[in-house]
Amino acid sequence: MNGRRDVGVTAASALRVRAWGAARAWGAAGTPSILLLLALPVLPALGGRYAQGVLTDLGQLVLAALGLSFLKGRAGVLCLGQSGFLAVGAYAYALCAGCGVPPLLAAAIAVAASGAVALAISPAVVKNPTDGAALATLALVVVVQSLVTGLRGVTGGASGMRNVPPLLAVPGAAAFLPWAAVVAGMLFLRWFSATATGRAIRAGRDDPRAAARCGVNVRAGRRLALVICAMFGGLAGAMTGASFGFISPDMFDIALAIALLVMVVGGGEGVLAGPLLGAAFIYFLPDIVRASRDFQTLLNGALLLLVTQYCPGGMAGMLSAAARRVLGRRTRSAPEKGGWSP
Amino acid sequence: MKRWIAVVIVLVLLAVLATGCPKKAAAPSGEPVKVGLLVCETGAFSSYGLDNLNGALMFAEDCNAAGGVGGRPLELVVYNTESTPARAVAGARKLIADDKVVALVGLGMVSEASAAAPLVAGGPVTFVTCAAYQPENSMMFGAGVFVPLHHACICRWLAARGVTQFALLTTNDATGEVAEAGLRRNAGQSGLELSIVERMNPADVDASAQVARIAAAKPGALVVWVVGKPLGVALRAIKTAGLDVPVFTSHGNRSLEFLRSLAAIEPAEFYMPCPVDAVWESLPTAHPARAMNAGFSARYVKKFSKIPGAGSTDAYDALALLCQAFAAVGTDSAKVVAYLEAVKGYQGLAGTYDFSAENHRGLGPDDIMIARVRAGVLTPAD
Amino acid sequence: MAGLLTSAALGGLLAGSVFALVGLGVLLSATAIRTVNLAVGEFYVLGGLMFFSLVAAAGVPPLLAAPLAVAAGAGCGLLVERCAIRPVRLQPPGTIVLVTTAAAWMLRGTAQLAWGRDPVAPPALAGGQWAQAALVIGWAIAATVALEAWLSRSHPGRALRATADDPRAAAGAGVDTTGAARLAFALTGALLASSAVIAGPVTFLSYDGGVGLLLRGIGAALIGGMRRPLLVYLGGVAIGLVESMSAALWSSLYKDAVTFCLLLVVLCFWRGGDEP
Amino acid sequence: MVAVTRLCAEGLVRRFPGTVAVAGVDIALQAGQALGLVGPNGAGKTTLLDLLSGAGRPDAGRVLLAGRDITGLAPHLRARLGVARTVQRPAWFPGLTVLENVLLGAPRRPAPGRDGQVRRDQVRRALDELERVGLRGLASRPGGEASTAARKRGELARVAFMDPTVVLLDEPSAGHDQESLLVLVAAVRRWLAAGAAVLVVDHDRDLVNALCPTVLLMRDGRIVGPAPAGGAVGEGGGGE
Repeated sequence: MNGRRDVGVTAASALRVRAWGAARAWGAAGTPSILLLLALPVLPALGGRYAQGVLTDLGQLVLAALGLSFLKGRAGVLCLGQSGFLAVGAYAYALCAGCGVPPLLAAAIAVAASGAVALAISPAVVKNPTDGAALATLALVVVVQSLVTGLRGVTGGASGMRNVPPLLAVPGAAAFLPWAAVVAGMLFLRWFSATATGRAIRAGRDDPRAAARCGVNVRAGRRLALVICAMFGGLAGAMTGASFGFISPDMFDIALAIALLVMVVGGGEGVLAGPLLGAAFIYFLPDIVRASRDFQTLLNGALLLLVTQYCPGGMAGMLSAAARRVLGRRTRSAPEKGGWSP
Repeated sequence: MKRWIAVVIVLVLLAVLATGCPKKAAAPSGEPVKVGLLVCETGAFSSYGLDNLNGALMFAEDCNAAGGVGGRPLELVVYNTESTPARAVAGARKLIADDKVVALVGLGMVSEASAAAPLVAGGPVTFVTCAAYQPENSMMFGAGVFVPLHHACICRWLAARGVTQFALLTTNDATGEVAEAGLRRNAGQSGLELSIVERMNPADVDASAQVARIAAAKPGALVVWVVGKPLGVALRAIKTAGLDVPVFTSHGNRSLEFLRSLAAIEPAEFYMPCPVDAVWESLPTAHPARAMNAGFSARYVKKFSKIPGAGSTDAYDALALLCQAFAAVGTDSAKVVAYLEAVKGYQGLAGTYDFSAENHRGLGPDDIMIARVRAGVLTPAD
Repeated sequence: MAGLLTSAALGGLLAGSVFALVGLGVLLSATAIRTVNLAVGEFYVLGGLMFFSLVAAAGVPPLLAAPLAVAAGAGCGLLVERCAIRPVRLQPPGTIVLVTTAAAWMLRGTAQLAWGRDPVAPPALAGGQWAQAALVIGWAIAATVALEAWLSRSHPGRALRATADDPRAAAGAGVDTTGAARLAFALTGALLASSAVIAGPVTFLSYDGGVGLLLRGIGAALIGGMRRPLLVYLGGVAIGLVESMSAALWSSLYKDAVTFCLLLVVLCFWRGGDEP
Repeated sequence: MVAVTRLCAEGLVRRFPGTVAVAGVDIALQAGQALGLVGPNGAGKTTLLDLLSGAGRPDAGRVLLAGRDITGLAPHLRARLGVARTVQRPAWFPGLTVLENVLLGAPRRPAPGRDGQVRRDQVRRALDELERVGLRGLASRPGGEASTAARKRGELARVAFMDPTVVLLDEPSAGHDQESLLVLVAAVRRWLAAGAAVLVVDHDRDLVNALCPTVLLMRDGRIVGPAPAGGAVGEGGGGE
């Protein structure tokens, strides 16, 4: 009797430990950061019109980057075409909402549409998570842009669609909603990473062959991760359209896809705080070095090179390393790099 | 080794930061008049955006040398739109809320202007340098000759030459869409038929298939409405196919050194509709635009070591008009709009501006003419 | 109709040859980094621009400038290998792809600073449109055959393939994998620079022209399974022909959608280079 | 005791360019029986294990699991049907905690029951297995912190957690220290007692002999018969 109770207690504590393990892996430092997260959606109410605009843009970028971070950092799939999913979401939302579908339902349809497109291209992505995935997602961007430009009668063509209805006709909603979605998304990803499926996806990234020997369907995991990533992208796209009131194919080009990937890697892939730091950095970079325009491309390249060469954990990894040094004790270890076996 | 690379990269970054000094030319004293500049300095439209920027910098220099705006210095606050609507909107928001500018100049792409339009509906006055975009609210003005007027000019010219049907080869982006719509409408009005429209991607390296389809339709003329590299690709395909008809192209190509290097594949009859500033050297000596452009061009070449491009005169004129309004009625948006709407017969670099409450674009069909291109050099066609 | 098809086929073959050359560059550098190199488009552009400057600005005769540009291209490849690739060679492929992106941006930024934003038309090595086209098509075939033979017959070629398969095993077998990577990148740079010298007057060059070529080049390389130059060549030509034919027979508005949809379908059923 | 065949292979052939790695192998693994397989390098032992576990597809022949044809089945599906396989490098995931590494072997469709209860049961079982291999104290540490020997033992814990019916061990002795070897032997005994079939491929002949009453010799892609007792198998015997 005594022994049984003992085992029960330890099993429960192990569950807690497991949850903590997942939280550690996602870089959320427990209660304080969750409180901070909950405070984020309130921020837009405090700022003026300009701050609200910045928060709107940034929230949408973080949301799109969050999905990408999960795909890249947790499932190890290289996606160079997140902007394609944004475009699908934005156009699905604009078309549905334009036809009189209630905006929130239209946003749900946009998310589903992005997920469906991801499912459709997933056979090309899951087989080869690096080269194949990179090309397939790049091809998706080209196809979406070409179709949107071609189907002028439906999408307004290259000149774009005007008067996209807002998601909620409440002042400040445009700035609030992406952050609410970011918080919900972070909590979801944190929970999902700790489930058996999330575990299987992470194992598939570390070593696909070994994971298969353990009974993990690596390709199914990658497919699911791609669909989740696309749904985050679709929602971000719908919100982009709703907040601008205007969409055009050149808003969702390959440059945006690469920029999102740089946010993820620069911020620290697979870490919850990574997309936040990365997106903020890339977003404010032109303001910081705005005088050196001729050098912008060169500068972006140099920064990306520095990050990939010197802090593979990204800015989040750099910050936690600095914190470790300052505190002088082992707090959380930097996020593991994907164990790549040649 | 790793450390060595890091040192080099950091040095490069520092050099970059050091060279990019802010462009402020504030000779006259007093509270500066801040005008925001939103130009595509990088990305697909950077060639045009750079012309915009250079023209604006040129004006700021001229203006401040001449005592500024009513004694106050003119200050330009420049943001790069990276040829993307999202950045254009972010830049416009920052200029309005943070830098508190009294006017905006720029937005060289249709999608940039469309995306930023709702933001500036309540002011400040915005001069869009995109010639293909029709200002959609009362605070917006357009620089340059509205692109459909270019198309009208082409159609009139073709009709006068007895051509009945013609073809269009253009890019599959907003430029191409505006071109197709403009040419279709104007062709109908001039009794012409636009018999075939073909598209190419700006990144394409070959257009043989499109040109072969055009050749099969036996058009009386061909409009190649593309800007930059695709023009070379298209002209090469036309030359290879042996298609011998008059070819028209966009004035967006006019300043390119590139045009000169295409001499070997230039069609026998090669035309371009363009505003007066493109052919100022051929204008009669008495023409007021000639002297203005001669001075501008000389100073421009000296400052930037290249001849002024399509976007430079537009940005210069836009700023000149705005500063004249500021000097006259102050910086209140409503007053500036009212002032500008009353401007008649203002001689700018790109033509004679006549604004009204309905016409926020100033330049009209009279400010455009067909120029013939020979070995990359433009002369009036008739 | 026959005339239309002939023109479209020739144009497709010409464009496809350029894509194949870029694809061969992707294949060559993949032997060193085991993934796609997103900087090959920039190698092409830089090589062509250097040739242009040597002839147009420095007045070097074209036949002397061409080898100089090729050497500069090889140097460019070596520089990228040394400063960007080698420090991260043992990182996962995702990181390496990003490093090549960074390299591509730095090269593009340099091209933009040095040559400006306007496109250029480099001097042609052969007079006449047909001669130029023949030169490009011939060069693509020659480069394919030469690479195919070199990779399978020569000792350094075998070393490259061994490194591509398994760098650790290759090192264990006495292959200088660092040297192999250096060789692969120098060859990539040289191949793309020479391609730009030959095809530049046809494709024209601008600092940002690398991206469009890159997409189709990667497509060619992946269709070819990233191993056999011959298959890469066929992949490149297939992409060029599909694009040209869909423009000729259906619609030039949807040709990109058609090409890349087909590419997606091929990728979905493609078995080369599978991982579990 | 009636012999129950867990896994059997008939006429397996696997060709590689220029060589035949497996040239017609018939093998049957009985419940509760440990079978050893030895042979020189290049004899095709690992390729045979690949064919049995699904890492490779045979050019001819078939693989039957409890009478069911699984020749074309993907490795992860075979693993879920109870075919566990280890290779020299342990299947270990640095990004997962030690406990999560074991839980990875949990069945996809868990036994019916209240969700939370099922999960708690799984965790308790996983902790028990970790206890057996002496890693209980590391359960919540990141997998990346475990030593090579600990990873090998953790892998054994997972295999046990998977309740395998067939265990294919490829070079199980590599990377183990002396203490871990005892853990390995105990684990194999336990699986056998639970009715699993075990196939051991190893260069350490003492270990194979200790575990397996029957040891077969493989050479040039064929099973040539029982291995000579105690004799070390020469490297020059064939193959490459």
